[in-house]
Amino acid sequence: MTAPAPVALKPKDFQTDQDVRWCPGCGDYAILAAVQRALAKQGVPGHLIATVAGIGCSSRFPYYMNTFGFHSIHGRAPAIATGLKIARPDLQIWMATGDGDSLSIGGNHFIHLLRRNVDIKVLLFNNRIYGLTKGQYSPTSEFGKKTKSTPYGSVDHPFKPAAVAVGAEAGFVGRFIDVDAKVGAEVLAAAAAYKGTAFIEIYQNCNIFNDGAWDHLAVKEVRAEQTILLEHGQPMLFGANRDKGVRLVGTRPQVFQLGHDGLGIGDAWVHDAHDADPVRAFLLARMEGPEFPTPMGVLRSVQRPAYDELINAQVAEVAARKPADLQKLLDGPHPWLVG
Amino acid sequence: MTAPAPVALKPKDFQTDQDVRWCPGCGDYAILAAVQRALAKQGVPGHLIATVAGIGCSSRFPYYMNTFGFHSIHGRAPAIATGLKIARPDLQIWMATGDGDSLSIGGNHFIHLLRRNVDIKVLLFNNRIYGLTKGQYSPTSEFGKKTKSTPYGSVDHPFKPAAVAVGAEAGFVGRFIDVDAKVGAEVLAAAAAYKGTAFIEIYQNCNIFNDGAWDHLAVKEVRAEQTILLEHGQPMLFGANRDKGVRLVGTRPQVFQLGHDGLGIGDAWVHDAHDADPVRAFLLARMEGPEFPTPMGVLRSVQRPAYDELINAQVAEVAARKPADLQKLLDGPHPWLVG
Amino acid sequence: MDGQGLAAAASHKPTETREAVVIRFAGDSGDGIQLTGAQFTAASAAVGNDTATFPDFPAEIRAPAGTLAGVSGYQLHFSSRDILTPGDRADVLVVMNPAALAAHRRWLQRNGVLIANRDAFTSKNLAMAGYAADPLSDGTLDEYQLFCVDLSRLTGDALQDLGLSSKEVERCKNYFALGLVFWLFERKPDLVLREIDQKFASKPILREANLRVFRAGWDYGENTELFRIRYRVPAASDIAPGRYRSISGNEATALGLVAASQKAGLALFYGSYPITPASDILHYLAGYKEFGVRTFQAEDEIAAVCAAIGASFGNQLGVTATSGPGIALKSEAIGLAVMTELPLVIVDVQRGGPSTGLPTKTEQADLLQALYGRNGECPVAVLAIQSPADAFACAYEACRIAVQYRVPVLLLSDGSIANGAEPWRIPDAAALPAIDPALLDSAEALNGEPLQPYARDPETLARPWIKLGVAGLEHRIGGIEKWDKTGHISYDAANHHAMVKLRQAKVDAIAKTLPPSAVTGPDSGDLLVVTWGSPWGSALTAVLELQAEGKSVAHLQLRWLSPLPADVGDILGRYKRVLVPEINNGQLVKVLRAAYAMDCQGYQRIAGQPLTVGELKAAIVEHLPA
Amino acid sequence: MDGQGLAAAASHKPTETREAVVIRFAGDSGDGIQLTGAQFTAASAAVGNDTATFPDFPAEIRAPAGTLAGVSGYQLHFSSRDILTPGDRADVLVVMNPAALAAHRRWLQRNGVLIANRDAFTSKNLAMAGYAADPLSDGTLDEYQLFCVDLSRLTGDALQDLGLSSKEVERCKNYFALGLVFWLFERKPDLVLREIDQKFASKPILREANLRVFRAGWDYGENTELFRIRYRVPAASDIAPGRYRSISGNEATALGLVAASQKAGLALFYGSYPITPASDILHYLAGYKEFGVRTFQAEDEIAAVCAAIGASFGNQLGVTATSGPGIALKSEAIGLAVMTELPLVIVDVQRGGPSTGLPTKTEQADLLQALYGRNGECPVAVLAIQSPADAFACAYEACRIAVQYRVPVLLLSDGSIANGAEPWRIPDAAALPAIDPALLDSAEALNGEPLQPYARDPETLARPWIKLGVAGLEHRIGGIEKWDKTGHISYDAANHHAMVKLRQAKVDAIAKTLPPSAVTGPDSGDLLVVTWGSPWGSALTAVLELQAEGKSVAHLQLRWLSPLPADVGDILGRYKRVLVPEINNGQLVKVLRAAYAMDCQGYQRIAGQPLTVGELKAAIVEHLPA
Ligand SMILES: Cc1ncc(C[n+]2csc(CCOP(=O)(O)OP(=O)(O)O)c2C)c(N)n1
Ligand SMILES: Cc1ncc(C[n+]2csc(CCOP(=O)(O)OP(=O)(O)O)c2C)c(N)n1
Ligand code: SF4
Ligand code: SF4
Ligand SMILES: [Mg+2]
Ligand SMILES: [Mg+2]
Repeated sequence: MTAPAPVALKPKDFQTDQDVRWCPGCGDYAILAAVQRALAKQGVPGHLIATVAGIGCSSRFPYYMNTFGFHSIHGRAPAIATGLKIARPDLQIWMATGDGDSLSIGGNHFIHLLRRNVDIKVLLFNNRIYGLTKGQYSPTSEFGKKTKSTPYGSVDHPFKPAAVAVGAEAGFVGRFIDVDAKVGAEVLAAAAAYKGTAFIEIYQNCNIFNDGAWDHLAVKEVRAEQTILLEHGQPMLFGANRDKGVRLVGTRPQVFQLGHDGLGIGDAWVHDAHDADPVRAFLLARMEGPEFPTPMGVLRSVQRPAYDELINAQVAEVAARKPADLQKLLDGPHPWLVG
Repeated sequence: MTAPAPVALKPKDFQTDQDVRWCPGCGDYAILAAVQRALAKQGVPGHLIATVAGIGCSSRFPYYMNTFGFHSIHGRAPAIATGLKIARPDLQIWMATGDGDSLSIGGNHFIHLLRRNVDIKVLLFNNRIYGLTKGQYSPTSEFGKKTKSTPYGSVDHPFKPAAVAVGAEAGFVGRFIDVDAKVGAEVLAAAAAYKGTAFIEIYQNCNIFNDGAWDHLAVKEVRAEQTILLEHGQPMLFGANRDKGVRLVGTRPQVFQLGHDGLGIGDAWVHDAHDADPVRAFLLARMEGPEFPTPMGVLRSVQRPAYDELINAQVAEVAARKPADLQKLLDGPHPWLVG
Repeated sequence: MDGQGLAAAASHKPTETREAVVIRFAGDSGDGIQLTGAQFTAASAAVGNDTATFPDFPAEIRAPAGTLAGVSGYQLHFSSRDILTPGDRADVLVVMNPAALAAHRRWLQRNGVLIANRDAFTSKNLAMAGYAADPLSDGTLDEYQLFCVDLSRLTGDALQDLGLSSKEVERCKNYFALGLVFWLFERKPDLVLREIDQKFASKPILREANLRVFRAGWDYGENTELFRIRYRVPAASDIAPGRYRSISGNEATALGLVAASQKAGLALFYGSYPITPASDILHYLAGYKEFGVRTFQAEDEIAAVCAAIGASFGNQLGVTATSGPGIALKSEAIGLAVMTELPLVIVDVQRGGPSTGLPTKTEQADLLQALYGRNGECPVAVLAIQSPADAFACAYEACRIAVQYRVPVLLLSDGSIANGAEPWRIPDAAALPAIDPALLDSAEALNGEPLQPYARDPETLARPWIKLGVAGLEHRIGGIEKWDKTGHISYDAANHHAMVKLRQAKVDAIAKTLPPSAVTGPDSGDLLVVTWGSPWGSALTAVLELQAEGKSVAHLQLRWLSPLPADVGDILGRYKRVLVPEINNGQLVKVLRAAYAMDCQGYQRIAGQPLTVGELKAAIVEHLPA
Repeated sequence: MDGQGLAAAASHKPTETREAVVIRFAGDSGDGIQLTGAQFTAASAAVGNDTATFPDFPAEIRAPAGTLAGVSGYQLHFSSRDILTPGDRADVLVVMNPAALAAHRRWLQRNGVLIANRDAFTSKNLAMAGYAADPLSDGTLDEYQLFCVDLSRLTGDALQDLGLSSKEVERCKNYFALGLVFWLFERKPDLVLREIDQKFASKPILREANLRVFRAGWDYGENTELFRIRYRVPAASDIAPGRYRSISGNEATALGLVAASQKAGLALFYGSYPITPASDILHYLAGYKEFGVRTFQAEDEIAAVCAAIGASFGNQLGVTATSGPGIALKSEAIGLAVMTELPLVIVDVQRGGPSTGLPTKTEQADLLQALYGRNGECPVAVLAIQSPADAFACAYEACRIAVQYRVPVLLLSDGSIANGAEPWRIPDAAALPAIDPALLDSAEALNGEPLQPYARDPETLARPWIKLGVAGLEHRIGGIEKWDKTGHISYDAANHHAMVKLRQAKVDAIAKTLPPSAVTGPDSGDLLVVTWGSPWGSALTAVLELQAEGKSVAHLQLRWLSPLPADVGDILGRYKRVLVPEINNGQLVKVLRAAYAMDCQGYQRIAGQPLTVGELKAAIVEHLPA
């Protein structure tokens, strides 16, 4: 498939006539707007895009996108999207899912999607809670969390979604926070351009059942100190005054103050999103506060052939050299005549 | 649960009267024998052990173990074992599974088992094929592999099981080859002693549908060159003459010749199985030939509380401070009297 | 503020006595409608009314305020007589905004009392509800007794000096409505006052605010000219004496499971994955750890049931609950429990289908799935709950049968039962029937013979439930066909035939223990109405009313669907017609026709709502022989 | 070696003509039994016999040699007349070892020919098969014509100078047996010789070895005194003229799917997860890439069906296949296809259940699961294959209906159909009925009206299948209840009721297109035998034989189970008794009783084996009115 030339589009072109039915104040609104802006910027019209989702608040996404849309069943969006993408490599496919949808019931399809590298952009709305079913803990909820289903605190150790993804052979891993439109735009643009499974973890606030889950990273006052925006080829610096860096000592990251202990920009870890070896991406996927700033942006972007391309190329290759003679197929090798 | 004192047992004590129904020459026989030896050595009698399996050739395992046994349905052994372990923390639980059983249909239960860290020892028989269904490729089969279901070669990129496990928060990762009884014994003993999910990948030969899948590591002539036995606290040396080492340069492993380029034992990476940071375990989980020797032994062994302990402790804690008055529970806060 | 003061303060307004009243509250999801309804219910029950409720949830968590999608409803039927349903239509409808009016108006009786929060009838809200003109003033509501109350403003007035934000003020207004209807129906405020006390113990300002607003609502009724009379629904006199409480179906289910586990001396293992409308069972059980309950929130429904099977193998009482889509997912594993003949209870809180369907609406379309939705010949026991309070006994019974027959039992509930509430006569815990798990727990019992994991109890056909961890009892089970007795793998042709028949016979054997089926009405006659599950109340009410009108009709409720009680065929044969009303496209009617080769007829309305007494009376009359 | 030479070589032994012969081969899984059987079948078909086969696999891959668990069987019925079944019992049984004798002896007729490989009757093998003494010499086989052949030794003798290992020699011995039975039944060796040529093209020594051994077997028959006569089964004369081939059910299913996709102009998307006995469909389809077939081996059955649904949304022909446990897993997703009204074909190759059950044995116990095994009211179309060759037409038909009605179609096959083979009259590819997917593929067709994804075709009630990627056709679908026409989410009560009815009506509408049901036998009479699926052949044969004996019996085969053809009720009503034989515990009989409130009776043997003509004749006679 050669990509069609981009056309001029507005975010509004991606809006539908459906009432948006998220709770007022939900982080999902900002994400929807970010995606609509990113698609407009990309310039691929809605009829060449399909949006697929499972079940959950986040999975309502397709109804609000003026593309082809499939709001399916809980956890199964990766499988449906895989079939769709194989059938229609001409469509760009975005998948919307929640931490429950993709990491609880849909965990298996999720890791197989990444392994196969089907060309699908995955938006995982991680609010660390089950929103739609009204507030049970999810596989990303903190240990000890009190929820409707864990009145005495959860005893489940959580997944780190990006680490699960890298363990499952992810080629592209991105991350942003719902309230951070700027980073969101960058990550979404990178994912749109990536050919293969582009996994994007979005820290999303569920203001009804898990309000403030990401405040320690999201609120303006701390964001610069508690997160680090990764940029390919750039040294890892952060802080409101960009006066802190992350360096690698062997396999361990270390935070340092620029200009202290004789350390400067030159000592900072230079982010290589295209590093074929996933070890550093794995490290970044797990890096988090309070010791470390949590990485945002594109953690990894390494190309390998997309599954849908491979499967269709194989069909094309065989078809090119073998005639498709239906009668011959029906006849088989040893037909005989009666009468 | 305090572990009961070990008793004197023989491997034969773990054999049953059932005919073993694997193909003659199958690698499963050696694994069965290794496990029976390891259990005898451990000294926990069969009635304090349960063996749980899914479906596949490997999953026939429970029938041949003189313990309590459950041969369940395809992919679901982790979930069944989890329920069993919560109910019966007094039993030691071994799970037998195949690359299809645990990484294809059972992938989700597998990663959640690891995340929760239920105290279960997982024996994954990786023969890179579906044995029981007669020879389709599996999620660990090589790219391009020709099988019954891929006459033109598979276009699926495989999982590395140990990397999936580390991505899913595995605390214990071990590995051995069916024909290597010595390493098998070591790894099994370490797993038996570990409290939590002990994941063991076993390279197993299916001589009927994927004969020789591990020959490049397994046959005597190459084993010492192509694999490396990890030992906690020891430098990583390998080769028939133990004249080669693996060192870490930043996050990248390198093979070197002892005594060449000024490198000696002191330069070798010293294996720390108990490293709390899983980055190096992830690296080891993915390290493989032809560039690198494939690691065998215990890749990682880091303790964290086991799920079954936590859940039962929480129940015990609440029970200790709240009386269990059934009548009061039935009454609820506002009963009233009629008549 | 002194609640007693309120209650004691004799009203100067006249009181009219009613036998029963149906009241419906409707408003935005954020308006606290469910809470308001529940508190009014508790107060009605406390004065001795019989009650029955029907919460009508929106599917959205909290759709934008003012939209039709966000309307939440709660209907309560309270009565001085024993009642069986939440009522067909409301005598009183309280609406908090135009969307609530638009969505729920059709439930209000002609000439019913309509109380509207006038402040919410802004042009923006009217537009969102699809009103071109204000219905409060354009005469379209003339068929009702309309009371317009400036609820928001009056709430604000009452709180003026407390320094609350306008959002906080808005959140109090449901207590104004509550105060008003408490006054209107002479409810004692003490329960509400106590709850406010507790709920806001740590927030004295909010405590004060809600108390004030509640009083303001009460006083408004008493002091303004708007309401001229109050209504009194006396305590019910035909209710069996005993200790009562109000209980929802989900809570009663949870209690039944805990009680059974206690009586059986088995820890309850509850594996579940959240799903509407079953999640609350998990929420309740997670709070009962002092009873040894282990709740396991699994990664999906398959893991939930599998973990319960594993726990059951480990001699705990394995239970799982879900709704229809979850049952579909569990079906393969239920087959494993059938093959391994382990005790297992599976609760299906049915909702509108197919697929995701109508998650917050009720339906009973999973019966055939419960009976047949598995590969191979895979019989399980199936029973159905008829009302919220009945859930306790059914859950208890399900556990008892599962444990004693070593068989999976599928317990059918539904959305209206799960969330509906009614008074429940609290059983005496000590007097609950015993459940003996009769574990095979020592090798001595084998008398030197080899262990036979598939030996049979001659009465129940149950195999032994073998205690794990006991020397000499090591054995192996699994999903491949078994030799009877030895439990070894068997591909033998004759054995398979025998085992298929045996697994069915085991379920059928349960019928021997069932009491004779009790028909309400004449022993024979023109028409028998047969129901299962939640239509019980409406159907029985309809039949009783028609009997009073002299019709030859009777009613039979089937608690057990698999096995069917032995006498059902005979009973059906004694009536000229058999009518089977269901909230599905005709499922029990198929089962009965197949079982008895009789031309039973069905009545169906599959609308996500309980069947009403009115429609059932009409249907019955239509089916009566000429 | 010259095959023609063999065939031409006139035998000096006399020949007896038989109308039909049933031969069964049995041996170790490693003995090449299935290959031997298939080659004999091909040779029989090639000389114009009608044939029908029944492979009887062990569940183990390759249980230890010599054990009962490892015995593999293959039965062939070849005839000079049109035959419908692989035969009840064998006229000839070839056993390669004692275990094969022990496991398959019961299939041999009294006085049947028993050919045994004497070399394998060692004391070790006898013990493994459970024989205390050697049955070849202790007289226990006196009721048969016993021929003991030193098969292993003779094979070794023939290969003496080739330098093969003893393992390689052992592997050739099936060709000795094949040569012998080819001689015995005057089969032409050319097909076998050609196959040996091809198979061992690159291994000339093995090619030579197998050719030699085959000839040795042939010569052994001709030259030793052991066999005194040969048998001749002439070409069948009552077979419709045409081009034929031998085909298994799984291969015919695969071909039907490919043919339908070609005729519909849609790429075939096949999502599947391996499972016995359905896997071969995947294996066949994976080889047909030149027809644009995409095979997707999914991570599990749920992903397989979901991917097919996704592909179907993307306008390919989405198909998935599995066996019973896989259907259980797919059931939630099938509901999604019902709700989204997308074309989808689901093949269920049934096997023994419940749970893992008897994976390699046949059964038809998934009918009720197919009809009802989903949450909510979730109707799909269901049809069943009656024999291996019939699979082509059924698969084709399933695709046609799925595409034209935008409905999931569940196609029931079973283990005996899947692995059984019979001659198939090859259709003319060009003359296959057209399938018009009638995609809505341009916004112009809307004439400026808004797109209505749930608009209805008045005839089929189908909604448009909308082409993705076309500007102006953007739309969204999903599993929540839909407003009719607009396809938007709807929680409306009346709409839900209407949609439940509509989804059923859509399936029911298929009945309008079905041809009148054809009864074999009298139009009315004493007894009608109704079957579905694979018992077709045995039931029809039994009925024909009883008709010949003057009984008033007829037979009706139901291809469509949902919807039932419109005339079935009438037809059933014209007979005094209706008997429904099934390899399950009575499923179609339940469906018919429910549908027609008629007292139909069932006959069941659930033994993992096809029903036999003999047992069905007995059952029919027993049910005949006195
Ligand atoms: C088979 C099935 N099981 C359970 C559910 C109930 N369910 C709907 S959404 C959901 C989880 C939602 O959590 P998440 O995926 O994190 O999405 P969020 O609502 O938080 O955006 C659950 C358990 C369902 N719809 N289907
Ligand atoms: C639900 C279900 N789907 C499919 C199957 C068929 N099946 C049985 S084992 C198996 C895979 C076996 O592969 P693996 O787990 O690698 O075990 P191995 O036989 O190689 O030891 C499959 C697909 C099944 N039994 N159940
Ligand atoms: S419940 Fe939470 S995640 Fe769902 S819409 Fe509301 S705020 Fe958003
Ligand atoms: S098929 Fe392969 S894995 Fe299975 S028993 Fe045989 S050799 Fe072992
Ligand atoms: Mg969430
Ligand atoms: Mg395998």
